[in-house]
Amino acid sequence: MKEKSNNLKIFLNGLITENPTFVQLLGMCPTLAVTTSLKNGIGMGLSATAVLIASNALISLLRKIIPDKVRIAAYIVIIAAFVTIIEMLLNAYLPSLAASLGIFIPLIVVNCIILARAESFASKNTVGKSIIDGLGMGLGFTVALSIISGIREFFGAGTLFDIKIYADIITPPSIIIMAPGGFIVLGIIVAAINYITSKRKAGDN
Amino acid sequence: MSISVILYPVLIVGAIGLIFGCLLAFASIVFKVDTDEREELIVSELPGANCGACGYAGCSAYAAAIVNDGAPVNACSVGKDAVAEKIADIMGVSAEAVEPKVARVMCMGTHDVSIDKYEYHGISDCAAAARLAGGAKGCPNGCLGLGNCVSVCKFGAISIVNGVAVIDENKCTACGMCINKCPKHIIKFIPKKNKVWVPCSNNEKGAITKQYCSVGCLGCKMCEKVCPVGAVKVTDNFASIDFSLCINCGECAQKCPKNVIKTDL
Amino acid sequence: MFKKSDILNIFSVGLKLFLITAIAAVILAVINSITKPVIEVNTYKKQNESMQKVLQTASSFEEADMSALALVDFPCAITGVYNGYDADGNVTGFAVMVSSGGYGGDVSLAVGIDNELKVTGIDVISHSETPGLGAKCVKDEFKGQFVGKSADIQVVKSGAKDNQIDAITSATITSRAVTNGVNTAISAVKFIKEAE
Amino acid sequence: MSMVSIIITALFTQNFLMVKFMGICPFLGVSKKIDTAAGMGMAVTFVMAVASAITYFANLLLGESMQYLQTIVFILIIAGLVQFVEMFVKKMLPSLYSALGIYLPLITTNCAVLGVALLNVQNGFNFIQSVMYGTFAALGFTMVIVIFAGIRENIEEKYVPQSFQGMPIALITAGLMSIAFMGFSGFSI
Repeated sequence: MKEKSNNLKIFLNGLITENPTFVQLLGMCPTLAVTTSLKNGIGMGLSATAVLIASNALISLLRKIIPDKVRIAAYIVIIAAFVTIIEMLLNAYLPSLAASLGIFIPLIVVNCIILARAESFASKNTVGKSIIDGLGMGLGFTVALSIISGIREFFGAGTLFDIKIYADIITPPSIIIMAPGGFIVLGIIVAAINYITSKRKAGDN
Repeated sequence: MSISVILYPVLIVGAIGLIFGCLLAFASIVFKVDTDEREELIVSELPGANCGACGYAGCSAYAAAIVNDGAPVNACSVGKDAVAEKIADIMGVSAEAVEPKVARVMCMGTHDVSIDKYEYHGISDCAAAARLAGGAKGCPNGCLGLGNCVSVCKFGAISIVNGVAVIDENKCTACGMCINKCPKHIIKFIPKKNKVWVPCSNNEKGAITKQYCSVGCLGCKMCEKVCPVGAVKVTDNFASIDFSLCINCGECAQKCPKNVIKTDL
Repeated sequence: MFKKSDILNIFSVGLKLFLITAIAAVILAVINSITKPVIEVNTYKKQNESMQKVLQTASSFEEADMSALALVDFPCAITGVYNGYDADGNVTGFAVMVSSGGYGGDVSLAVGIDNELKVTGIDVISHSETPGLGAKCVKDEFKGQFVGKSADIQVVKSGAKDNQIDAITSATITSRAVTNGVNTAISAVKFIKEAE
Repeated sequence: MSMVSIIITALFTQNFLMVKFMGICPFLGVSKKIDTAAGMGMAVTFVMAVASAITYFANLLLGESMQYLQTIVFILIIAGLVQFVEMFVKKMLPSLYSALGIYLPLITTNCAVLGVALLNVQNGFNFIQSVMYGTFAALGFTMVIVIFAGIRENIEEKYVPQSFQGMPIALITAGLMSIAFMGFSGFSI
């Protein structure tokens, strides 16, 4: 039973307690730029999750073989290989999503989350745990991206999943979709999370 | 799928990998720098996210700061307490038992004992005044008394008495905000156990110091001669005490001709 | 200063990294050679679709000879000109692929032009304009304005008359980019027709 | 693109941080103090200039048929280069290392460095243009991160509501800064 709860803890750790976007504030580049529409946010989140799980698994598999001196270079090669594979498959079989994700597919390689998880978790734990951690962190990232992109798309473009909600009635403030909107919306969400956790902590003791 | 389509990529990417592999291995041998092994231990404990939330530029910088200049062990916001405990065991210091210290202002040149170069009617901000020929005070290292440290102190421990900042020992929590804020850099941390210190940092020759301050240290080295444990040294014309050696005997304070050295015995 | 074990160590590390990179390269090369044709088919199909949309009268397209355009310096880059043939094989117009510099990056367009040098339709193939602003250039009410217009179309803020079009609100750069692209396409076709 | 317009786009209109959103992780992490921010900026400038130069040649090596290997080759070079430079500076120039070197491991995971390498290829720059674009993009990065650190140092002393302290207020400040940078958009020489 202990093994089970431990894995669950790792998974929840990635999803909530150490959510890569809201708590650790990693992977900021794609988080701020791609979350202009819910479709993009989820697309980016899922492709990053796929790469995260695959690279975590392979890196923890090879952790004994990779010499420590070239540790970072080796991890990045593995991550870059997975990203290029996903990029090719996306371009071949899902061209519409590939068009909208633009330059951000190659930038998944330097997405801090993947390298951070590779270095701080996958290189020290077994394959099974690393996969769960990859899944947890990946879903945490996807959930975070969807929340941010949902808010930005709803307030900034008046649509949700490209379905018009109030876009024709009043012209929505498109600043929220643009660059500054990303920073401000994320800042407010993190502040809200701090507020909730501090309220919950005050409630506990 | 002719062979060359596969062979060339393998050769190119493989060759780059090989070159960098050998280069890095070669470099790690030739450029071996003997770092404190505790540093590596700490780096392996830290999450390795290099996010910089601890205020240092990444995990290895934070580890170096812990080992070399005693940075707090619990600054890692990602690892939180779990990481803090592990680092504390490595460093063999308990997470909180950091040596208590207090901030003190190294100047006593109040208006009645010191002369000003000119009358300053600008914005009441030390940094602004310091830009005008080092501030109104005659002494180049004296406290300008315009209260930057007071405004930044969240604990209300500092007050301006007759033109010089004074820090209340009991309220001071050694947070260090005033130290960064003072443009003259004359607020220093002194361990609480030390009751003797030199409240002056004037680095000009005694003859010149006398012209604008009657409680300024003239660098006469009387204290250096009389100190039983050799804790006092006069460096660039003002005395400074090595607080690890000082035994609070107060000899230097009695012998000082201008009784500049302050004691709290 | 080099012990034997050091040299061995260097080569072992180098070899390991070589192995990792080589294997990665092999996998990439294999997958690339599989997906490359599929991607080419995709882009060709996508281009064909948009050409079809802009030149409804034509059913098949063939690369036109662009030699006449080589010596002319056009404001925007022309990536391809195709003759449009209808069912019984006579030329009903041209489809021109042009890319012009927009606000966030290049906007690549397909412009359909009939034999009287009138625009039959335009389609935005790819762009990286700001969503919610420049991105509105893909909408029909903006693209529709170009149909029926002829050479050097002007962009006006509002109240467009004969050879003018209304810019998208607060996205004048994108609107001007699209208009430049269309004007370039028309002048390119004019050159080709003169060369015949 | 003429030299001047490269400089202007790299510094202002397409600023890597404020408009293109690259390199945000170190931007938020290392901008607590002006001197650490400046150190990070200089380290990024050095690495981006050298990386732009080397990746230009790597791209020539790859040629037309192996464009798909761009990402893996570029990132391998950047990672190897950064780690080698870090070891070299740590041993040979300890004083420089204390000011600059500690940021180097951070740069391997910096989206801006790989971003500039890929953009050099997409824009089809020649060698000099690539190096210029890399250097000035990094100077734009440095300019913004130092300004941001200055503002954050000031905020440190002002009253900020409890739940907004730390990262949230930094994010909102960055948002306001990027509104200011939007003033440069569409401006070209």
